[in-house]
Amino acid sequence: MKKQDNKHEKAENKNYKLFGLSQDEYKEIGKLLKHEPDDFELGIFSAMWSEHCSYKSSKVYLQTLPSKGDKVLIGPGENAGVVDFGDGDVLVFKMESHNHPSFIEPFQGSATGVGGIMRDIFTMGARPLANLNSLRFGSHLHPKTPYYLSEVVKGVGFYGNCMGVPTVGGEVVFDECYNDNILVNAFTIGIAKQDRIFLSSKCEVENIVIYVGSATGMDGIHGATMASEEFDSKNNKKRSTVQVGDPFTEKLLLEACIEAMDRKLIVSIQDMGAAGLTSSSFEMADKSGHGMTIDLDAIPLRTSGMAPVEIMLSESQERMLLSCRGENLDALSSVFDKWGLSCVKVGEVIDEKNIKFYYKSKLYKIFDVDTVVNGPVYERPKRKPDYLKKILPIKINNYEIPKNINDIAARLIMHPNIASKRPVFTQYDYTIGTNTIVPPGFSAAVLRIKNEGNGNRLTKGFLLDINGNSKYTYLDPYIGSALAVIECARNISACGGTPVAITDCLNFASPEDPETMWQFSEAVKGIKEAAIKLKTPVISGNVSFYNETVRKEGGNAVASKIYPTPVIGMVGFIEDIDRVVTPYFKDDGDEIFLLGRLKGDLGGSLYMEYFHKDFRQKPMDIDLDYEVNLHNCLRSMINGGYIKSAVDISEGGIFTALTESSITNPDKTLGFVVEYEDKEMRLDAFLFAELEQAFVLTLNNKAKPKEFFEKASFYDIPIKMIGVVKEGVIKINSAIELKSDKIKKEYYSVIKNILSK
Amino acid sequence: MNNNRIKAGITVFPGSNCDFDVYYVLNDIFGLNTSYIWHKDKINDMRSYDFIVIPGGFSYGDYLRSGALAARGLIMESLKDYAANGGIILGICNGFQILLEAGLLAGAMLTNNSLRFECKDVYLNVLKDDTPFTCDIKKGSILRMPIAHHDGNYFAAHDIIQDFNKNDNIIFKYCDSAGEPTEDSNPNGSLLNIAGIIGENFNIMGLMPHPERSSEKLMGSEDGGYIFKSIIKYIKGK
Amino acid sequence: MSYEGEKMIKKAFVKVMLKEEVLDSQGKAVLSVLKSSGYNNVKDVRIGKYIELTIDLDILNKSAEGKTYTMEEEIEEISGKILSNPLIEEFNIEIKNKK
Amino acid sequence: MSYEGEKMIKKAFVKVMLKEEVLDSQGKAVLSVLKSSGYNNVKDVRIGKYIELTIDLDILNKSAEGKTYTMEEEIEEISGKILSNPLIEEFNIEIKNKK
Ligand SMILES: Nc1ncnc2c1ncn2[C@@H]1O[C@H](COP(=O)(O)OP(=O)(O)O)[C@@H](O)[C@H]1O
Ligand SMILES: [Mg+2]
Repeated sequence: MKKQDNKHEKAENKNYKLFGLSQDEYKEIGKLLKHEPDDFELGIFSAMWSEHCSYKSSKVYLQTLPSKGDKVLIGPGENAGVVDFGDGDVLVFKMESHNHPSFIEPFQGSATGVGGIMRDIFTMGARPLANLNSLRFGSHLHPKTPYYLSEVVKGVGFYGNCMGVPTVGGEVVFDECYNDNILVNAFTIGIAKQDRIFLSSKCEVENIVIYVGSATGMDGIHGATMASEEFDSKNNKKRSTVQVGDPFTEKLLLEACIEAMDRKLIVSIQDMGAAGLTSSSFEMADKSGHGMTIDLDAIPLRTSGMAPVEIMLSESQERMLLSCRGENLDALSSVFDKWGLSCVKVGEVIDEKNIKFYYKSKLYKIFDVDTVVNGPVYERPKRKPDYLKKILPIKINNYEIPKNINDIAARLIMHPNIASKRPVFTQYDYTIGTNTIVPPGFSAAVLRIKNEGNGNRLTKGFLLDINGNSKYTYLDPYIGSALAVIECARNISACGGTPVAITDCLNFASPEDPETMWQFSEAVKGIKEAAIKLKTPVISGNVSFYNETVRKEGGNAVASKIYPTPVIGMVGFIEDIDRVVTPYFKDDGDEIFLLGRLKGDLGGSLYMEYFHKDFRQKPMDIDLDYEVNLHNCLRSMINGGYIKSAVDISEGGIFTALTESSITNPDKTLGFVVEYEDKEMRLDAFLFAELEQAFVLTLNNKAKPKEFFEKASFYDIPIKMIGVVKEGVIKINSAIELKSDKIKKEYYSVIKNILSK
Repeated sequence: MNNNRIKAGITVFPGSNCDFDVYYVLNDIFGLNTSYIWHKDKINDMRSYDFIVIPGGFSYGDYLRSGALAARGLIMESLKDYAANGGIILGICNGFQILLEAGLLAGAMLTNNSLRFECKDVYLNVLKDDTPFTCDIKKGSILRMPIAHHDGNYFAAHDIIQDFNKNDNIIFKYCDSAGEPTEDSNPNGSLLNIAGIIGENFNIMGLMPHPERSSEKLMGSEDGGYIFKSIIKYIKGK
Repeated sequence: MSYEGEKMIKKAFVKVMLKEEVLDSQGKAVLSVLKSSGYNNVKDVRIGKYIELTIDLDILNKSAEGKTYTMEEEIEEISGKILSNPLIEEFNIEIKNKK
Repeated sequence: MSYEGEKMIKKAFVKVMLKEEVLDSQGKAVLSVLKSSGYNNVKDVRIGKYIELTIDLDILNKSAEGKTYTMEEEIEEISGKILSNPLIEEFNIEIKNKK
């Protein structure tokens, strides 16, 4: 009996579940290998076929995104996307999620997330110039939120600050839907010379394969499969997979890699991210069209006695795989030696499409590269979620206009999603690099670049912004995700920049749920439409599925799912950084103008959620053609030199836009007096509607030149004077009257209070 | 003397990361003859440098204590020798921490009292203008510069502070925009609001704020530039 | 045990170290400096935290459920929940009379 | 003492604490967390470092002046010169055979 059992065990390696594979996938692997896979083979396949590495559920949708444009040099498919910045310069950028590791261990998880995305950038030969991040936590009232917020922010700062890369922007959002699944998305942009971009695909037969950086340890094993699995909060076993980051080593790795690249010692290079040595070696082989040998005995180990499968799956940080010409090995070693890093030959590029692993001096395993790399692709079933049947356009007359609208307005500014994130970003070094022209805390970040050693100053600069709006995406995935793209563009246009390209992080629940899959497909459609209209191709990105947790509630297992959360990172250019416009009011007495049109639709707004406790309404459609025209109009005004301040209308409505413009002035405590009459629109709708296609402006020129108004009429965009900047008071009609200094104080203290809990 | 005749050195430790920024200011903005000094390089004659900057960053990851490991590096022997011969050394942020750990300046750095990294603009009151680092600034001036550090909480025992007072070693104090060294204007809990000190021979200065990040109008303040201008003026006048 | 006025005061010492398998980047950096300073016989360095708690035994402690703790149980709980991160660290407790 | 192959390996443990008169803000912060978590009998917290050095006794060490150290002298020197900052910290050494 017993013997038979054993035999059965052998015939089906039950570990496939542990490795996160489905039974069908397991069977498919057996078929491809023509034998039952052992743990090493299971490890390799499960990593490469994981959602994280293979994009098996999302590929068919991602392919529909626009990825070409005159400025795009390299689109999706490489470690990061590349755009042409002129004069031989290119900008390289990408965003990546590190949600699950950050939920397990928020400090290390967020730190290694930042470390990982920077490696993606410098792998391509680009020196990182700036980081941004998008963070989402549970309700600010949830007892664990202060802990997550505090640790994640420390982790992000710990890594970026030590690397010497400024963190210049991002977003922090609180919502109940993230109580059991926080989101940490990290973005990095770097600069390189166009003729000096490094790719993993360039290695040639007879090149040698080199391992550089930290030694391999037991950390993060199963990370790739973990990231692709629904989280079981009770499963402590997975907790041993925390990756620990060492930004000091990564700083050395950055300098060593750039030095080796400058000296032309590297042919091809790939960072070890998710699934470590496995994905880096197979990707390098696949993209180059060759194969390689890997000598597992040569891999530097931190922990003795690691099994081959553990070596292959380890997600130890700060490591790179590269190839070089044999004659350059010594020179390469001396560069890494200078920086105190190990640099070891671990194999050779070979003229066959296989990877041959050697272990204990013997040939251990051979894998056909195509078989491993071309994993399954699914077009999973999708279905419009039931809850959407009840999401209808708002019937505003069902809700009364609150009597205490003055208090409500004051409290809205103190909502943690609106209040200043200063206590977060002062923990990030945002001034290092001396390129940050507009620091975090305003709208888009603006950076210059230097023309080192050439005396004359360059005038060009670039702008960065990151945005997601999951509540609207939940209410309408198409509109919500289009809005994320549009909001980035608004911020960039308001500063005087021109949007150029985007990267995305698509954070969703399980793709095995048809309703999630439907949300995903709609969200991709929304990004696509907006990106096409705004001429911002998607040049890189990342998908994070399975952001859901099974929680026990009164004996029942309840799935806690995040709202669908597409996050967009956008890059824009500006020709002359001296023309950059900041969003805040500058001087008492300046007239305030509204450029654009107001609709007053409150559906899904923060005001509805916070005060009427009911936000489940369909968000208003956004007219993309109008939007593009509006931005062109604003840009032409900025280029004409007319604009002193410009800001878009978003969360919290025009009330928030005006108030923030007043209280974020770094040197003064300004306010405003606004009079606005519109018989068609209720006061609360005017104040708090969020999906407005309009900007709030002040002008440089007191004389209000005719040419300025001609611009508006040329683009056929309405412009209207609505008030004046005034020191000390925040006043709208007879309904709102607040003191600027008090509001300002509260606006800056809300997040500090959460952090100090 | 032309600026390009002035020779400036910038030390580079593993983990230094403000080295490029200082280089840009000295080389590109002030036009000095600037070079990096790698921490392992044998420097035959450090005395050929008119001055040396130890820039900010996270030398050796700032592990153990900020600046501690760099202060034990081999290059410190040459630097001590350079200092003993009157060489001018400016330590910025991590460079200040290294100078303290190396014993070239008195005192020690503790973690910010917020226990957090603090990046923001601060105001500094200039207490001395008869030094190589401040000779182009008037005593009592208020400078605006950014800080960015985790361990900038200056501490020294009572007797050291007494010596400081006697010898006039405190050169910058954190203050409010009116020049008052208030508690609110102290970003890290530093004793007596100390932001920068100068050694007994007035040739070594350390400060936590970053003058190199405030040497261009584009960066929002040019006040830090006056420290470099002072050094240049002093060297030219020698 | 020692008494301070009427009070019974003890000290607990908690050592928190990274688990063996976790990368100790601090220890690694210190080791490299020791070596370059000529201390070649140092083979490994690991850095952890040392935490001294001063405890007043006179104040009874109750857990959330109302049960009374022993001091040992309390320090164990504090060490595991607050002083260390069980994912990457392990701890070790020593209790002494106040010196 | 223990032997590893032919080698004689010892471990030294160095505790580094802030001096009494230096404000330990980290300890203070932990104390306030403990108090707010209901551990009211904790009266004080101080946080230091715990450093484990693994030493190979077979490798002789010479000081700069050429004199040979004992291991105790060497650890003392390392602790005073590198592991601690005498202006703010004090240290304490314990030597054990390798376990
Ligand atoms: N949502 C997306 N939109 C566009 N491109 C994407 C998206 N998700 C992933 N990509 C692209 O797919 C490629 C593989 O991504 P990923 O596996 O995350 O990279 P890495 O191997 O560096 O971790 C990258 O080039 C990435 O830019
Ligand atoms: Mg990559």
